[in-house]
Amino acid sequence: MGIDVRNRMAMRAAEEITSGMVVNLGIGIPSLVPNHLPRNIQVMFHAENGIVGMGASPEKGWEDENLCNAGGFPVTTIPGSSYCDSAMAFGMIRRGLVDLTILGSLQVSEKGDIANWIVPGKKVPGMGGAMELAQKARKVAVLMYHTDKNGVSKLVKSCSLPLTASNCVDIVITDLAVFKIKEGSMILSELFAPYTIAEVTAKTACEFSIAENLRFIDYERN
Amino acid sequence: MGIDVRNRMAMRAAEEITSGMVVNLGIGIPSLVPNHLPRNIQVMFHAENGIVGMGASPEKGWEDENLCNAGGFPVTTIPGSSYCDSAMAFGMIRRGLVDLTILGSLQVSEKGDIANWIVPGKKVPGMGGAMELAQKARKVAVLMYHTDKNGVSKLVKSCSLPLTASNCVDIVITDLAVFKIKEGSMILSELFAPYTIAEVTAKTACEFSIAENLRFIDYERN
Amino acid sequence: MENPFGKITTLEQAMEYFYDGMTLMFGGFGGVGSPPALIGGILDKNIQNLVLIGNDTGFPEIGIGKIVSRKRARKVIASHIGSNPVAGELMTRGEMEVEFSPQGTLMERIRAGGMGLGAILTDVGVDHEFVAKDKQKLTLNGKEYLIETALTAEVAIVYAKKADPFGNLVFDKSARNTNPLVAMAGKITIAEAEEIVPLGSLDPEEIVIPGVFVDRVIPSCGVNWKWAWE
Amino acid sequence: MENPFGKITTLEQAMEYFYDGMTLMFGGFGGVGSPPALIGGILDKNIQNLVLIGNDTGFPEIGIGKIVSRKRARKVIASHIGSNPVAGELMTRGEMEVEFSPQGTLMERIRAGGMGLGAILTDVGVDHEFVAKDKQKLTLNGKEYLIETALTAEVAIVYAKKADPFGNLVFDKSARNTNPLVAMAGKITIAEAEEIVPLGSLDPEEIVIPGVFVDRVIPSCGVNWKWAWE
Repeated sequence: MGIDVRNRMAMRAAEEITSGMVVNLGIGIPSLVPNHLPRNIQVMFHAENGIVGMGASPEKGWEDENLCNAGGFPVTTIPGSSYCDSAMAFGMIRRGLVDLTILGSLQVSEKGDIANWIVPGKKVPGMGGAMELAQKARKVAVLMYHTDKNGVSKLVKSCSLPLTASNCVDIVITDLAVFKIKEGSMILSELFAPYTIAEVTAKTACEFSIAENLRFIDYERN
Repeated sequence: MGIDVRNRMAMRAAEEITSGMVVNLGIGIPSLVPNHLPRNIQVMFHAENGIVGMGASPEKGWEDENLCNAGGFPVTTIPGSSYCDSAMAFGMIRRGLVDLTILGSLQVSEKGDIANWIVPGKKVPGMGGAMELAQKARKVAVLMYHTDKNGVSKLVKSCSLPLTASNCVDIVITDLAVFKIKEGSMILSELFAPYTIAEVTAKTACEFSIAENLRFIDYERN
Repeated sequence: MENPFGKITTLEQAMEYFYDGMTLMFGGFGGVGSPPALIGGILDKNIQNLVLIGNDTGFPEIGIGKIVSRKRARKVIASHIGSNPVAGELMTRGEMEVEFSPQGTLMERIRAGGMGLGAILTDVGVDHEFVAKDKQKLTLNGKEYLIETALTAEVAIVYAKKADPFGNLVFDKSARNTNPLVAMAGKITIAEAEEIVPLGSLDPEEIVIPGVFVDRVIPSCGVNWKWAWE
Repeated sequence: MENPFGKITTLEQAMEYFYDGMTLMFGGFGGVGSPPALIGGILDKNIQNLVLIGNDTGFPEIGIGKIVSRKRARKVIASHIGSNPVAGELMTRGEMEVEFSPQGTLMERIRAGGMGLGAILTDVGVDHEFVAKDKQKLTLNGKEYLIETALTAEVAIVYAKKADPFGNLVFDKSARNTNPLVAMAGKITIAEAEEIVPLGSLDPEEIVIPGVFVDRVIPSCGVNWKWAWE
């Protein structure tokens, strides 16, 4: 029984989470991350609309429209959770008290710039809370497909789309590989089975070095 | 049975309060004001430490150190009361949502300047919340003795003590008389029995006009 | 219900505060916690040319989105309009002006308005080409900040779980979101409550917004839209 | 009590965060709501040269006043020191520096520190000879404001009615006062709680300060001073 690509990415992102962390998840693939955490881990999931301590999705029929995540989807809460207004939720972010944010993105540059708030002339969503999260979370992880629908690399030398924030991404997890960004340089640190360095290099439109202890991830074998 | 001077001043101040008002009381004589309100009046007393809806003082032995007014003295609460932090309590003041503040003062000038936060070289209390209250409450009433211990008028042409705020006092109630301040000029509007215009004029170190319909207040007769 | 402060009123009477061209701030986040009866009232009264201030433009038929989709707003100040494609179309066609503010900055701007402050200083977006555009900057201790100005509105509308006759408000779970901030920032604040309870029946500790900030309270008819996830 | 976040600790262990010359922010208003065990611990450890930030200096033997009266502070940032004559004497003799901030401005400066903002703009005291002295001014829409800078501290100490193992805090009546603001503004925040309760036993709606802001929780020994009115 295979693990689909999205869940493989989410599984890898889940490894970034350690007990005691306050974690903010973006919409899309990041919302799958909680499904891949060890049972006994004590994490507080934070939402910009004013929740600390979100739990799993409710069973169908048990949704409460007044208990939703920042994306508007029903959630539950865990023991120790609390509600606050959105100003306080962002105070936590601005103060650097969110240990980790896991975001989707349209592009990430080799220096760690992130562009995920606007596509000129097309979909124009606005930045929402992405700017604060990218600029202020202690650690910024991006979960995104390596290339767009046309096969164009979303890892770039310099973002062509308007930036959300610059020099802030710490780790990028794609469907092919994992990159860490340290002091403005990108390092290929992990490869998802069955991809090779050559394949990843071919699909990546920016410079990167290769970690000495490159890891090969095969969740279906472990 | 006579009414003492302090309570006479407080009684007059109580007349400024109408139903539905949010009122902040300073320490000292202003704290006597609630004793002189009609029973059926619906007033919300506000305290800077974060109470809306203070009631009377508790019976002796029923004090709660965690339920005190801004002066640190035990109070009670009435139905509809709430607690908040001091930032929100001052937000109400700054927004002009406190309808009336009744403050003590060291000096008031004929233009409505108030000086009640510092006596140079002597007692140096700091402004506390007096600056916000004087500058921002919709109506500012000062309750103070007409003269100091040495018989020197506390109503002055221009304050010699450092100002708390300028052009903000609407009404001054002393042990002798009541003055209204309108457009930078002081008007004697009421006299407490048995004082005369001549006596008040002699004890007042600033200009004032006399209201056409000057009122004589004799609470002991009414 | 006793009404000693005269704040409890009907939707019909509350509608007298609304007029064409006004600035209207609304509580809610993705439609959750937006007041359905008041939004319906604004649509029914056919109010036009609104300047809307709030977190987002909801979904096309959810929350404030119902007003936006029907072209009743000439301008929106929000952190995103992504969940309402109609808003994006109106903006692209030049039929609705949109001012974007980073979400946390927007919340602080609304709170600053409610607290009687002039502005707040933040470094969020200080180097950002769009966010920093046309904004004053200030350096404190060698660090650069944006001056982000306070926001208020002629009327603020919020959704509460419970209200009492003084206008004290309690919210429900994450439907609290922007509502406490918006409740403080209106020159007139109108709260739509699921339940109106007698004075004294709310615990003074549980009250999130003291009635000092609230001018009118109306009973809610309940949400009259279908949620995006339904 | 389970302690999955490692935040619950003893007074002795919490005292490791305190050192000579540090900046210390404290909750409380006229002594009400100041943490007695932590204040006692600071005295016992003989911490010197503190820079204190809080609403006031309590009474000589109440609240933070116990620290001030024993000359442990080289500087105080407060809105008044009127209830503690010893503080006034120390200031007059030049033994303790005092920076006065209008009370509401001080609260916003502390909150701004807690919320990661750089400053707030207010017109309170904008024309005032002392308050406006040496402060930057800024004009917005023709109105002049003071730039009032954010305050944070190396350690913030607060007094809560209840805390849970995540550090979620609930306060008691008017002992809430400045505590929620101070709790957010510490680089390290230590809460002294009358009662420490298991995770999940606080209603998520009643929590005033989410544990995100709180680093350590210690049990209180109760107030060990006599109140001014007693």
